[in-house]
Amino acid sequence: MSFDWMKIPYALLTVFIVFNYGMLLGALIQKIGARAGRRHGIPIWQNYVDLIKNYGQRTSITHGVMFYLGPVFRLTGGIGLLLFVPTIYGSYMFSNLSFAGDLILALYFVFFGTLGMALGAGESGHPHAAIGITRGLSQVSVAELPFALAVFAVALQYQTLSVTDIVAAQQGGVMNWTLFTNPLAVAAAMLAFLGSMMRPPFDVVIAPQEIPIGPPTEYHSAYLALMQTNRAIFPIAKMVIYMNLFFGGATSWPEFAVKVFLLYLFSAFVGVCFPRFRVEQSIRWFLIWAVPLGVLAILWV
Amino acid sequence: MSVRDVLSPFTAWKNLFRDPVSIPDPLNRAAAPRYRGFHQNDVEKCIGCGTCETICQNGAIDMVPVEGIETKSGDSGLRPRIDYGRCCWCALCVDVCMTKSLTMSNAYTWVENDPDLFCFTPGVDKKHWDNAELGYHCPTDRRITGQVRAHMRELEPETRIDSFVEIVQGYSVEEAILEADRCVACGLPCATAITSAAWNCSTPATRFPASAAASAPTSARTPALPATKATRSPSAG
Amino acid sequence: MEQELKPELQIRKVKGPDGVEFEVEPLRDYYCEALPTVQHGAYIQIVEDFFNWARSHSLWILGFGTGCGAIEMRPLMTPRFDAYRYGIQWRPTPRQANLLVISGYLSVKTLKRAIRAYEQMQSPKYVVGLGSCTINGGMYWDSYNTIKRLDDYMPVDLYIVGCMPRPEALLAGFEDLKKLIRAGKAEGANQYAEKFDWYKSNQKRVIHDWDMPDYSW
Amino acid sequence: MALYTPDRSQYPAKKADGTLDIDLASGKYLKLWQGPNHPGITGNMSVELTVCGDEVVEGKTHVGYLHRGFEKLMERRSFIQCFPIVCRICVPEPDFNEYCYAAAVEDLSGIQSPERANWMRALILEMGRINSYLMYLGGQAGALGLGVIGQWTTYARDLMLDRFEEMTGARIYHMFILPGGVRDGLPDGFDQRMEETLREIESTMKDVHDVMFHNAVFKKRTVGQGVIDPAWLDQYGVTGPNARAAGVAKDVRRDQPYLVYRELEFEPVIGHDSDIYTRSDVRRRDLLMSVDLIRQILAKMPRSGPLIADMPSMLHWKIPRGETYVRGECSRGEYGYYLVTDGSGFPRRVNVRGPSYTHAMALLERMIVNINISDVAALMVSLHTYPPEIER
Repeated sequence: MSFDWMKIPYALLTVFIVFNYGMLLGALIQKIGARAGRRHGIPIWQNYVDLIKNYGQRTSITHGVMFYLGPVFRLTGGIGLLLFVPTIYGSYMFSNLSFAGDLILALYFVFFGTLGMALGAGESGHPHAAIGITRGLSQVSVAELPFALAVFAVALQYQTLSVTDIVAAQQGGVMNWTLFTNPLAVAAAMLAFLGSMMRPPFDVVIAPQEIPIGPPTEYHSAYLALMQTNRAIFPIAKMVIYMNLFFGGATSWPEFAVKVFLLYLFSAFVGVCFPRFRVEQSIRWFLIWAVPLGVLAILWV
Repeated sequence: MSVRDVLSPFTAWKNLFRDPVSIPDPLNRAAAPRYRGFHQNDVEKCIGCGTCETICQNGAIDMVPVEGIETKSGDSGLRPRIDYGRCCWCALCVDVCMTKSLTMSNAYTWVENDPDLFCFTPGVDKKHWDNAELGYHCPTDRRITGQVRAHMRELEPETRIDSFVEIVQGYSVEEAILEADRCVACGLPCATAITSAAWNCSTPATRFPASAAASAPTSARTPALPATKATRSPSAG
Repeated sequence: MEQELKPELQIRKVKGPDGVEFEVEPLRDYYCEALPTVQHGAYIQIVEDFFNWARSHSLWILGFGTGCGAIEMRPLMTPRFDAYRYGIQWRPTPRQANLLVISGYLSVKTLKRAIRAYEQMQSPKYVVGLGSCTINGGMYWDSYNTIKRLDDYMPVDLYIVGCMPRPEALLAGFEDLKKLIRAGKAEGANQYAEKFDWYKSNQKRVIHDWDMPDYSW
Repeated sequence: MALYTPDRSQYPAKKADGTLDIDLASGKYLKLWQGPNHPGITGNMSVELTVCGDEVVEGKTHVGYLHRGFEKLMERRSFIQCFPIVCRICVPEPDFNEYCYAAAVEDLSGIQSPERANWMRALILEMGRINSYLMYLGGQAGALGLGVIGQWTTYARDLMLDRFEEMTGARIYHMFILPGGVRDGLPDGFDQRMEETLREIESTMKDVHDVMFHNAVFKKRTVGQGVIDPAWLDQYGVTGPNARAAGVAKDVRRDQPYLVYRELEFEPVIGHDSDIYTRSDVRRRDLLMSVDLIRQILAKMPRSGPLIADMPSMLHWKIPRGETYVRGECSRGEYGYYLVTDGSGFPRRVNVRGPSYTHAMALLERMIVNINISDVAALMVSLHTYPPEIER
């Protein structure tokens, strides 16, 4: 099997573009959320300044090896996810390192960061971090369930485990999107999407009022900056998957930008209007509303 | 739980199409006309009576000698120095000011990195708010010290005209106490109130131990303590 | 002034859930004994200037309302004054914050918490004293339970006068702080490290039940 | 699906003397400090929680972070010197302290504040009540993660602070209600600007009603949560909206009318379920009632007349020996001042009865047991306590 080495710099270029887009998009969404609160919100470049400042902090203390590795794992999860799914369909430069079975790997990477975070937060020794991570793991696991079901439904529908093939099957018009060919799967996945975006009503994990602020309580300086980097990349990577699986992928960067923006906006759209569930309430909510939809989606196929 | 409960929260988004209500330039926003901001003092009008020092419950005001202002009859030569590390902007000093020279502007921003810089003598140390028009001024119809001068009884002109009885009849004990109550015990020569010796509790120092403790330069005040035209003591009245 | 430690801070034997007995020494276990050190900036001045610029435009305030002043913080983060547009944000944990706003008077009990919060923040860190109480005692100049001068207990970069200072004055103060940071003059953390003994002795003078380690980070 | 019920078998047994048998070394329990540096606490106080899993088995309120010793400080300040200091006792609603102190002093010295001053006082107290409730609503929604409500209500509160500023000359500590009367009359055009502010507040409250009270998730988190048993009301000294939400129409404004409340038309707002949702709803309706009261006051108040009674010189003002208790209904419950004088120029003893004390200490410690850690913030906010008032 020959490997095209040129793919690696191209994939890194994707990561770079996505990182910048994520930084700006995060600020933009925050500005839009602030608008609902009738204020202006942060400047659009604020995330960059925060990042530079956090890298520029003079001291940073460590609580142990896993404390170091937590953010690294988290970032690996984000970048790994992005690297192995095609970002722009049909483009040689930006189809990244996608391969035939990448859907399975993507599912794994979605979870990877959280697990790494669990180790890091556990090592930090702060009770709030420990409580936060228990909540986070249980909630993410349940949110993952409908998503996995939806992904299986899609995989069954298109009879493939390659994201590229799934996107290919959806080309040729809006009506070919999974959104219309299998609405149940999309509905289940979008509910799961809400759960994984760490916005209300499912952000009890990092809720400042209830546990200040959960797993990242002890993270600071460069560690926090690493997590900020991930916070720019990981949601976009996740949305790339959603976009590819359910919304026909993207054939160009502008299309990518618009679709990701709309997906991001969706989570903010719900998040601004609702308070947060308690963790067992959100688990029950997923089990009652999202999981049956996922099962139905599989049956539909 | 109804459909309304799920849909109604989304009305929050109507604000997306409204202009934000933030103040565009909060740094230059003027306070209300009556705002109790930083102090101003008209040093020409001020006589340095020290009543503001007496009433300040925070001990924020010290009477200090000021260069260029002579001690003379009716003027102690002292001016209030205010420590903004103590002040609470209650404006009692403005209310109590005998000459209405002490007022407050509506300026409110003062940032320093040295805590010792917050002591200043309004009117003497030049500040950017010295000429501010707006701000808190004590209303003319309200004083928190005694207001009405007790009128001293005199003989009717008809009786005066053919007798040598003293025309001015003096105060009764109650009237004298009331009149003495108006005194702020400043120790300055004063045409309207009798001096501190007249009322049963002597000096502000014993009445207001808190502020007296904080008023360091009392020695500077002593030369300005001439006992002047003392009217008769209440017991004699 | 040696004091008897609280029972939960004394060295004791504990039996774990698995039945194994072990000795805990809470003060040693929970905290680090290393004292703060002076932290220098980047070697290249232009890099340090760049970092200072970033620091000045990204003030993360610790959401710790120590006194009355906390009441004017809420207008600051909400539509009317919207400090977010000036790059000011609130963080719930001291680890992530780099600006500690002492909002008003500090009672002795809060001073203890404020010191710990300050020491847990990562340098460079800044302190802003808000209101008269932090300057010279303010209203509570004769109270037995408040500290009079914040400067004695932690290095303060800036004071904003008022009781309460209005949100506009706070914003003006933060703008001044930004200028200080950009000029590289806000080195409170290093000052704390240099004069550590002086600060500690001042702190111990007012906190009578000193049962914490000298430095907690 | 069966409802989630915590496993109570591992809960601490009670010792013979009634205390809980909590062995931290067993690994079953964890000590968790909620506060003082914590966004989910209502101010500078803290609750020491002992948790077992996600359930709280014991909570202890720790106060003293804001203690300044007001009652002691007042003993060495003359009567007029106490006046600027009392408002600092309760930061978000300071006017009530000023009123109660002034009323107590007037009561003992036999001074009658003028009619117009009484109307002004009622106006300022109702404005303060609106402020306090707006603050509460933002906090209650914020404690559950609905930050947008806090944005709106704080904006509305800011508008009200502007009215305060032009009327009294200060934003937070107004120091307006002098013993004997009030400092100043209304500025020109105040009525019209006040009406605009009230309209803005009403429209904000309509939005709050739509987004917060008709919210599936908010209802899920608050309905049936944190119920105050009506039997506890007298036991724990619960007053104000907390008691009214339990169906008891306690309102000092109606029961013992002070100032001008006899001439105003209002009915105490009551609720029935006594849970967090009902308490917020009672406060929301009470706020709207205050808006109505302000309109009534502005319509009925005299526009001329003295603002302050004839006072003796306050520099050496002595009040005859006596004692009094003055009460009033603030936004959190019954507020009272107990004042003893001994004929000198200084108060002999001042005791402040703030409703926060009973709510945040006894009641909270009772209610916090067996709830989820996530609900601690919501419960604490729903009792509507202000820490500076607890410890003064």
